[in-house]
Amino acid sequence: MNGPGPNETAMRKAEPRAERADGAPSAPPGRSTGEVLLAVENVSLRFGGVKAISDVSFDIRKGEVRAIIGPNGAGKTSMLNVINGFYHPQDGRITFKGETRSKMRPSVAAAQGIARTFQNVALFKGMTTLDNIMTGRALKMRRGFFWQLWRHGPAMAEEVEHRKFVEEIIDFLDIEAVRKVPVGKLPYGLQKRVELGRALAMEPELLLLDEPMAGMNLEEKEDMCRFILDVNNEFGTTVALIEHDMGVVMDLSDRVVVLEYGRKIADGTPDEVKRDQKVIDAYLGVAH
Amino acid sequence: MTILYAIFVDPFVQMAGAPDLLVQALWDGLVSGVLYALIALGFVLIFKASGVFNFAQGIMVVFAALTLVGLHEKGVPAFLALALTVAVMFVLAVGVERVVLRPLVNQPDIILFIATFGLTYFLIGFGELIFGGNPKAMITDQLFLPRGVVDVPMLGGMVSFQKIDIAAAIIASLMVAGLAVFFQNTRIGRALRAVADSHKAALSVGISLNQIWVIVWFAAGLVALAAGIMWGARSEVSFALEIIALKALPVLVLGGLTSVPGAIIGGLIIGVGEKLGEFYWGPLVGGGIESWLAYFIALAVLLVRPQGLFGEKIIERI
Amino acid sequence: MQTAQAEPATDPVLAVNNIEVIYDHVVLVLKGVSLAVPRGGIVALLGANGAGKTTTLKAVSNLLHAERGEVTKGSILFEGERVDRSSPNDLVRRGCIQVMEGRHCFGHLTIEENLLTGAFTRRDGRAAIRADLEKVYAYFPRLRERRKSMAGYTSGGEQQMCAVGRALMSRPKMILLDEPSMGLAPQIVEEIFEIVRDLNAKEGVSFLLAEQNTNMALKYATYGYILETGRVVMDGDAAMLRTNEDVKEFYLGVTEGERKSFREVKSYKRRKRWLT
Amino acid sequence: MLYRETGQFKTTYAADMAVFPLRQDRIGLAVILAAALTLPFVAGEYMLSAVMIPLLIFALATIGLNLLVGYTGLLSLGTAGFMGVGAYACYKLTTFFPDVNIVVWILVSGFFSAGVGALFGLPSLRIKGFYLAVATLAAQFFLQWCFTRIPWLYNNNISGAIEVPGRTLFGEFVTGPNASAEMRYLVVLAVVALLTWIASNLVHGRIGRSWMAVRDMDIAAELIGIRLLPTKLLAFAVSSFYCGVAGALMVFLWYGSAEPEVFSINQSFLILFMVIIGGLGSLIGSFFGAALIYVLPIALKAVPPLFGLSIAAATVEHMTFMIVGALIIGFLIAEPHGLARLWQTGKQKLRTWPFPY
Amino acid sequence: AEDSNFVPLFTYRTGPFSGSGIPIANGMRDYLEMLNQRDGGIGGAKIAIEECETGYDTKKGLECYEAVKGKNPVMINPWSTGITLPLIPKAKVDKIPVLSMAYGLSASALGDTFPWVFNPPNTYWDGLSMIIRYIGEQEGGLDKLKGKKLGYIYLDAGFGKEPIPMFEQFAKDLGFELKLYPVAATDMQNQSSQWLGVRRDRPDYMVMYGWGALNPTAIKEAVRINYPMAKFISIWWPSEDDAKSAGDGAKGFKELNWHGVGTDFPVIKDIQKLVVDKGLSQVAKDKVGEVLYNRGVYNSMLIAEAIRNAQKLTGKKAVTGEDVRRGLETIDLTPARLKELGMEGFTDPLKLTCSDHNGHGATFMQEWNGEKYVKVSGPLKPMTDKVEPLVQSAAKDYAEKNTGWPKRTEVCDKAS
Ligand SMILES: Nc1ncnc2c1ncn2[C@@H]1O[C@H](COP(=O)(O)OP(=O)(O)OP(=O)(O)O)[C@@H](O)[C@H]1O
Ligand SMILES: Nc1ncnc2c1ncn2[C@@H]1O[C@H](COP(=O)(O)OP(=O)(O)OP(=O)(O)O)[C@@H](O)[C@H]1O
Ligand SMILES: [Mg+2]
Ligand SMILES: [Mg+2]
Repeated sequence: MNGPGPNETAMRKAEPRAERADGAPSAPPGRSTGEVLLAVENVSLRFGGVKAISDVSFDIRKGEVRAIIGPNGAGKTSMLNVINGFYHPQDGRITFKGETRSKMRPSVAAAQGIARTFQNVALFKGMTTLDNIMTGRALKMRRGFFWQLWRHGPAMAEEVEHRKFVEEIIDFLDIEAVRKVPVGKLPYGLQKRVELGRALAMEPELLLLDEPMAGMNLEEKEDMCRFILDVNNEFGTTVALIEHDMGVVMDLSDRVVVLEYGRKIADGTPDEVKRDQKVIDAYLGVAH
Repeated sequence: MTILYAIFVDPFVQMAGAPDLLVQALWDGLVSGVLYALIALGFVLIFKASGVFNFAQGIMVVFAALTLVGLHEKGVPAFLALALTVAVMFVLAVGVERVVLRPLVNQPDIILFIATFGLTYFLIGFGELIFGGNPKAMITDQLFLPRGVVDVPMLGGMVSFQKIDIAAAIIASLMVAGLAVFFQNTRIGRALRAVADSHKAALSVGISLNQIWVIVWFAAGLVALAAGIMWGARSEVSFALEIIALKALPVLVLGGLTSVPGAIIGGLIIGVGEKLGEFYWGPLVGGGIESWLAYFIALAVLLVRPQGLFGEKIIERI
Repeated sequence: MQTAQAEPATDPVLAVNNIEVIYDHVVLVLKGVSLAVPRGGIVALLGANGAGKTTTLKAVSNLLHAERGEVTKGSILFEGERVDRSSPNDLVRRGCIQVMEGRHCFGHLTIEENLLTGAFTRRDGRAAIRADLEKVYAYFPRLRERRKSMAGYTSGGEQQMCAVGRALMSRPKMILLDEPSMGLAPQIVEEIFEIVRDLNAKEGVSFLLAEQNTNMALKYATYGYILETGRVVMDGDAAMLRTNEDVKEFYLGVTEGERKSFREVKSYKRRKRWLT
Repeated sequence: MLYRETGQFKTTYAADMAVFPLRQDRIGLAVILAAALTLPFVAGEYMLSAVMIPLLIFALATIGLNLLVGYTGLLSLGTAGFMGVGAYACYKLTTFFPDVNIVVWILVSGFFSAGVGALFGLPSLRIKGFYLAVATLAAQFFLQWCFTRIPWLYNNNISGAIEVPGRTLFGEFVTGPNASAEMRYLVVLAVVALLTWIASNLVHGRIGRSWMAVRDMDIAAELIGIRLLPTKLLAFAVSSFYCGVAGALMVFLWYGSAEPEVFSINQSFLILFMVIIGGLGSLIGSFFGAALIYVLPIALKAVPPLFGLSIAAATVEHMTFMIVGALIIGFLIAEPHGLARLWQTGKQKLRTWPFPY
Repeated sequence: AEDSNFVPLFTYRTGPFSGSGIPIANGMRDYLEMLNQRDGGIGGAKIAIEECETGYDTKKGLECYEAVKGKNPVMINPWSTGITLPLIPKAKVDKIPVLSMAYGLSASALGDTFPWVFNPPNTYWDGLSMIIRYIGEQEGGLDKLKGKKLGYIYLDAGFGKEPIPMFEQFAKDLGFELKLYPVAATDMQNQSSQWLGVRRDRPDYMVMYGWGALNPTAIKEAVRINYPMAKFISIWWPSEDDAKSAGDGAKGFKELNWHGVGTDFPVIKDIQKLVVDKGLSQVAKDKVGEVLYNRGVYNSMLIAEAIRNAQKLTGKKAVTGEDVRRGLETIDLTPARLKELGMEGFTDPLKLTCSDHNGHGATFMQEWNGEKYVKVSGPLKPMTDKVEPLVQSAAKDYAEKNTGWPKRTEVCDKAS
């Protein structure tokens, strides 16, 4: 694969971002002036006595890369779980694409265009890479049960059509070689990549990534960053990212929200956050 | 209307009309509950300590009782036979660990579950080969288990308590108490629970699965022996007893697969529930509902608490 | 590039000699790996995903059997004795414990119970165990806060701390650490490595460390091996590796002395392999 | 290197998605089908009636259960109950409409058990693992109780059993005492082949993938947008459909009459063995599993006479129990993923042959 | 071989019902073995005995059937109602008669509808009518049953349910109240609810149709609730062990029987001498002569008689199933013949005909005295007027439901 990114036209009808049209280097922070895609207002979440999230508000704008950072157990993953409906917060509201709700069913969130990857890889272990990514297309496939009985004909046509799309993702993520390997056997790094592929297959508007680069070496991190940026740039997918590697966070994100003990302690551009004393105390340790 | 009356009013009228029968029904329910619990306890032990759903527990009950009676038939004095049976159960535990569990470490639950089926088959064949398929009478007298009935006049009638049932209740309570303590805070107890959670991680911290497994299978064997003696005294020692072991399953899930007290409470609920159900409501549909009532009681509880009454919460986190 | 046999450490706690590992009877994963950990040393095992780091560690700790893998060739010596046929608990008893990749806490046990299982093989009494428990809590204050929660509900990082802490509870002579920094906040990562250094210096614990965070690993390690597709392709002193151009480019991300931004990585680098 | 894929390039995705992408596999399948079709002309009646027909029927039930346990990860012990629903439904249908072809009713009866299966599948949304398994026992025992207790189901027959009437297909008897073994075998073969093909279509497509996703990690599946309840219920329904048809075949083309006891819990266990020994999540494994578990005891019985030994029937039976038990354990140790995986590994070895890896 | 008759015995020495299966299997086998030893078989042809283990499982039974079918068996003794039922329609097609001795389908007593099936000497309906007759005798007349309460505890399966319609009819005709206590197969060993019901309802008599572990458990439970044993009456299946395990309390327990118990019969002596003492049997010596053992002997005697008749009818030594069917239809156990067989006083005469495949003979009541069963009644005849219409209508019903049920075409032989 020589050029970056997959075949745009097939993957999404969205316009390539303006900055990228001329092939100029990707734009500096500040792109995220778009409208608010998702707003979290005063969300609180408790598990028995444990306050995982207390009264957190922030927003994610269309097209930006939004990082969520914070010490271990700060409630980052829980936040993502709230956003895509797996946890139901006791208080607060969430507005996605203009629709406000206090809780939601995960499958509805998925249908509205929220996809995610998981901190502890949550792939379908017994299935191949290809099948894993194909499940990401589940929502887009229309042929019902009775078509499926007779796999040839329309069901097959549909299958082939989606397979094309999935092959492009596979191509994009550079995992052709393991297409037919059960993912349980893949090394961790590749699993993370497959998981990203599965999320991408959903053609999400909002992509939630939970520590996508944990356990990767530098080279792989670079690849992963590239994928994330490409997805963000080429298809305008909004990304929310949890990551502990500050290098990655600082380089990739447009804005950063910092949680500690379930509370928001900072919110701003990477540079602002990096200099925030509270953040340094709570999380970074030494200034980076 | 009559149907509603028959379901919602009449049984209670009957209960009030003959309170001695109600008490008797409750007692009978409690006793069979205790006896179910004795079987369920064996399941719990092994499940809690290794995550293995040991289907062979039922046949272990038969096997233990059969060994005891079979040895006695061959002329071994009762208490020596008892001691020998304990030894046999130990050998069985070691054998199971060597041949079945050790090679299957870290396999999915269902694989181990089926392996215990294999064990069941093996034990059936082995037991019948050695002791024959003839039903045998339990040697209750020789073991100085009490026989006879205590009739207590009460509530304008009479309630009869079998002495052997009273003994069963006492033995079961002692076993439960002992095991509960064992699991609670001892070092081994903690290790047992760790093994149930993850074989791999338990190995990595140096817990010897082999040793643990021998311990719990042996303990389960002893529980099986107790259950076998009690059930055998109730009817006879034969392979048909294996069927009754199925009844331990709803008891088990109702109480929670991992809970020792759960096994007892579950047993009592199922025992009493199905007795009352069969006795007061069964006739409405022609009786025999005992065959499935227990499962529906368990199902109803599970719908509210999917991990059973006292089971460990099923962790869902991502 | 030189291979591992080069200079065997004078008194290795752990010596792995030319092992081959096969999974499922068909998948050959390690193709002759040799390495040695000197007494009191911190040795880093580096390499890309799937290179076989985890497999190597599991081969040492005898956990392979549980995954239908087996060592088909070569030998493993811990303190001069063959251990490749012994059992994991035997090894722990001898003082070699592994922290597995991907946490593996006992989900249904509380954090504290998890830590206590780490002391399973110890026989030195409650007080000593209690003291070590306090030590672990001192290392990871977050664990103390969550000690009564079931491990299954705690966050990824908390579980990682728990796994490391649990290993410390066995008072090992040697720890096999598989990706200890994964999923931890930067502060904690440094803390973990400080703990490694601390234990190493104060208690003489040796470490074999599989780590993706090459920067960190080479900062703390004394020696390093680089693994590629089941073979050791390079080894040497940490200082030497840190300055090696290839290592710099592929593992440390510094070219011409400058760390470059992740945003700048333009086209996909194709891997240059040492072998092939 | 007899078995290899080199030189076989797939030029379309459709070709790549074929169930048997390898030419050797396709040839193998054709050979097996041809052999199955010629069997009636070469094999004796015992072979057909006592070995092949039961084997195919069990394989069908095993596929059904495998769809549930192996593909969707829902452990069920109600299989025999669902088979019973199929059998009784078929019996009632053919009593009411004796003129409709019996094969039609056998297939239609599957829908009844699908319905019942889906009903008993409802708790699966909340209840998992072994808890679910025990909950499905409620179905098993309740259904069996119904078969005993509702005389309407067995047409008030005094014997309390289903008596299969003689029915024809193309002018030949397929059920009842006059049906020849060949005819029954061919009908069973046709039904089983058709349903296997359909199962294969299902599991290789969208539906199969969502089942497996639910099996491997239901939370993640849900977050991807797969709705758990419909997916699980569909699995229960389809699985029960297969079991129901198998149950109808069992009574109509094999037993010829059946008491409720036929659908007892032991049958459920037996089929679960077949699933596990054959291989969870493998259609071909279902056949292997059925073959091993059903045929092995029969074969073992035939062994002593072969060597001229006369061992008491009971002893043989005891030994059979022990051997089957030991073999179950042995197979699980050798390959926990079942015979299907053993088969795969074998093929893998063939592929690399003569090199060890 | 040329001069032998192949007799497959379907037995179950394993499984949950083996307790009943083992003595029957031993009795059946030992009698035939005795004939081989003493007489060199039947009519000069050896008997080739082959046991096939069914485990009381229909599936295995059918497998056994297929396995022996090709070997020219003279008849099948399925020893399980579950296995009998599928064989009934097959018998005619495969030309192998089925002998289901006092079990199976009661309607098959009707030879005109079921020429290939035999169930002598009594059906379960006969059994019930005889029990009722006995109770009537105890009470001093059937009319005394009016206002009484009878309890029926039974295995909740075809076998136990079969008598219910007749029981209900009796209840109506004689004016007693019927209480049903079904026991599911899975709950055989756990009957406390049923017996609690008995305590509540206080029936004057208890009638039991049980099998396997149901019997001993029921007897124990009855003892437990102090049910008067003398009023606890069973169909003919409980064994000595069933009563023994309940201890002294079981004294007085009653059951029907139609043949002798104990070893004081020439035929049993022969078996002891020629088979058991020579170590040719699997039976424990002290079990010879027990109820179910002797029942097995009786069953085999019928087999042998049928073969013998067939040989006489056809003049062949080695006979086929078809011949033996005719042999069965001509069974005529006169007192003289019984004496020849060494069964004088062992059982009553029995005569089967083409239309009567059962005989509906008389039975007697035996009582458990704490050590063995002793005869306590004179001959009890079935109430033919009640049984006959039921058999007729059941047979008609069976033939109607099985569309195309063949009309009898087999010619009828005269007893030779
Ligand atoms: N289902 C749950 N039940 C109980 N407690 C929970 C649950 N989920 C999360 N918690 C608790 O909430 C807190 C926040 O957890 P969360 O997983 O969101 O942290 P995090 O910020 O993602 O941390 P990390 O960086 O370590 O992954 C933790 O202390 C955790 O123990
Ligand atoms: N149980 C297994 N069965 C078959 N193959 C396996 C198994 N476990 C690992 N492998 C294979 O062995 C190779 C080495 O895996 P290993 O986990 O040792 O790599 P690693 O260097 O630790 O990678 P990572 O950095 O991703 O943890 C991989 O290609 C993997 O696919
Ligand atoms: Mg997290
Ligand atoms: Mg690794």
